[in-house]
Amino acid sequence: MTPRLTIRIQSEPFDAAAEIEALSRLGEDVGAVTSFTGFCRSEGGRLAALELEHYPGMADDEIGSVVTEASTRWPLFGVTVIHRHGKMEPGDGIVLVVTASSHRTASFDAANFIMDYLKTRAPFWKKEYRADGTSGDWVDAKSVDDALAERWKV
Amino acid sequence: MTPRLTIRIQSEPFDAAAEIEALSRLGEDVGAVTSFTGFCRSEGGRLAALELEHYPGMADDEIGSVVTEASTRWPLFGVTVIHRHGKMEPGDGIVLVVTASSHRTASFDAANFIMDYLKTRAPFWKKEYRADGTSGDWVDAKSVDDALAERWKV
Amino acid sequence: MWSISMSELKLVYFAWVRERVGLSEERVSVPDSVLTVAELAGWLQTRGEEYAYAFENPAIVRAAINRKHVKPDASIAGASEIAFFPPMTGG
Amino acid sequence: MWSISMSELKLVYFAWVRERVGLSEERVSVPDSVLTVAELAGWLQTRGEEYAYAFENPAIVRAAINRKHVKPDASIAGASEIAFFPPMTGG
Repeated sequence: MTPRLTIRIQSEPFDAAAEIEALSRLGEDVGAVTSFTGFCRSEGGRLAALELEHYPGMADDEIGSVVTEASTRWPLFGVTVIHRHGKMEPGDGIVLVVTASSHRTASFDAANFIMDYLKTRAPFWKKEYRADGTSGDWVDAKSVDDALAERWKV
Repeated sequence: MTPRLTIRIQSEPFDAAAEIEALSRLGEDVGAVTSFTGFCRSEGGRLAALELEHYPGMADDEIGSVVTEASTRWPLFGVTVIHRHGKMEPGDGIVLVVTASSHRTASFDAANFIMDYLKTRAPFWKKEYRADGTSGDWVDAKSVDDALAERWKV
Repeated sequence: MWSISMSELKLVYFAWVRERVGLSEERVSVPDSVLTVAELAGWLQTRGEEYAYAFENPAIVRAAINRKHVKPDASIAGASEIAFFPPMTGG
Repeated sequence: MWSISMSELKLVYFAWVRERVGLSEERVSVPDSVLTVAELAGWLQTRGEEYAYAFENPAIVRAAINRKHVKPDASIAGASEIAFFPPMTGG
């Protein structure tokens, strides 16, 4: 099968429900749809906002590669990845990954794999804006994210 | 934190979008929401419907145990599990699992764990109704499901 | 005076175990010599063709006592409801 | 006649590398003796305080050539756009 692959890099909010619904309707043999939504957090009230900077062009290419790789590794009917850039407040969705397959493990593993690789390969950077009004720091990359991405190596 | 745990065993369809939205709004530190929806499949046109039989009371207890266990293992703001019984046609949702956490891996792993345990412990059985009108067989349990549940043992 | 002591139990059946037995539930008086779930399945097999068919491969029939999963060697002492069913296929 | 041959490159910077350099992009003429990404970062460090600050810990600055991730020992031959940025924190 040729999976339906949708990748969008945008500043606008996304409609997770509509994206999940669209992949759920890719035919009568879709048996499993997994979705992951990542949100901007306040970190216990410490943060007022996050600003996401990205590398246009390269962001699309990198997400495109990881989605293509996922559709090679697992039998998928469709994958949707939306990653936002710009300023976001706590509760705003930052990233959405949706995968549809006949089988549970394929849809789960593909979504998990895509998120692990996005974290370490997609050129996005988060800057913090503190609730006290001061300008914040750039969020540090976590070494645990590299470890999570490593687990998919064959 | 005391997580919001919601378990429903019902014959009515569920609204995955509304359930995901509800868990996404459990506060400004929800950073990750994972959802899994399992659907009735036609298996390439072979099946007209599935009928899900369940053991009332025990189904609630078993799903309750696995959800409680998940909320002990991972820091979660909320978990919603809905499992339907009765007759379903291809495209109809059978099961929904939604988990909300501050962190991606907690929400992913908890949802995956819950599905693995549901498959092997929740007292539900699927009967097939074939597209040719004949009455079908009971779906066989897969040994792979036992193996998937085993991987969470400590 | 009865020479064999009996205890009454509620049995419930699901999926193809239910279809083969032909009942979804029943109350039975079980001889006190039947101590475990496996022995109960063996005793049920002697009750007729439909039971013999339902329990023909006892290794694949699962059981629950008072709505909790149990192994074949579990004691049935104190049980009020015992369920027999095939491996589960929900989710 | 020039004694040092130069090639022109577009450099782009992101996140705190961009803030420290004070530019989001620039065109630079790089001496032909600069062969790898690591050598390019080293050469940039000599161009002023802001560059020295941006590349003070070259081990944590990542690079891409023509929008593909590369290691520090990657050759810059044929590159038209080279990006420098911190480890990514998207998703």
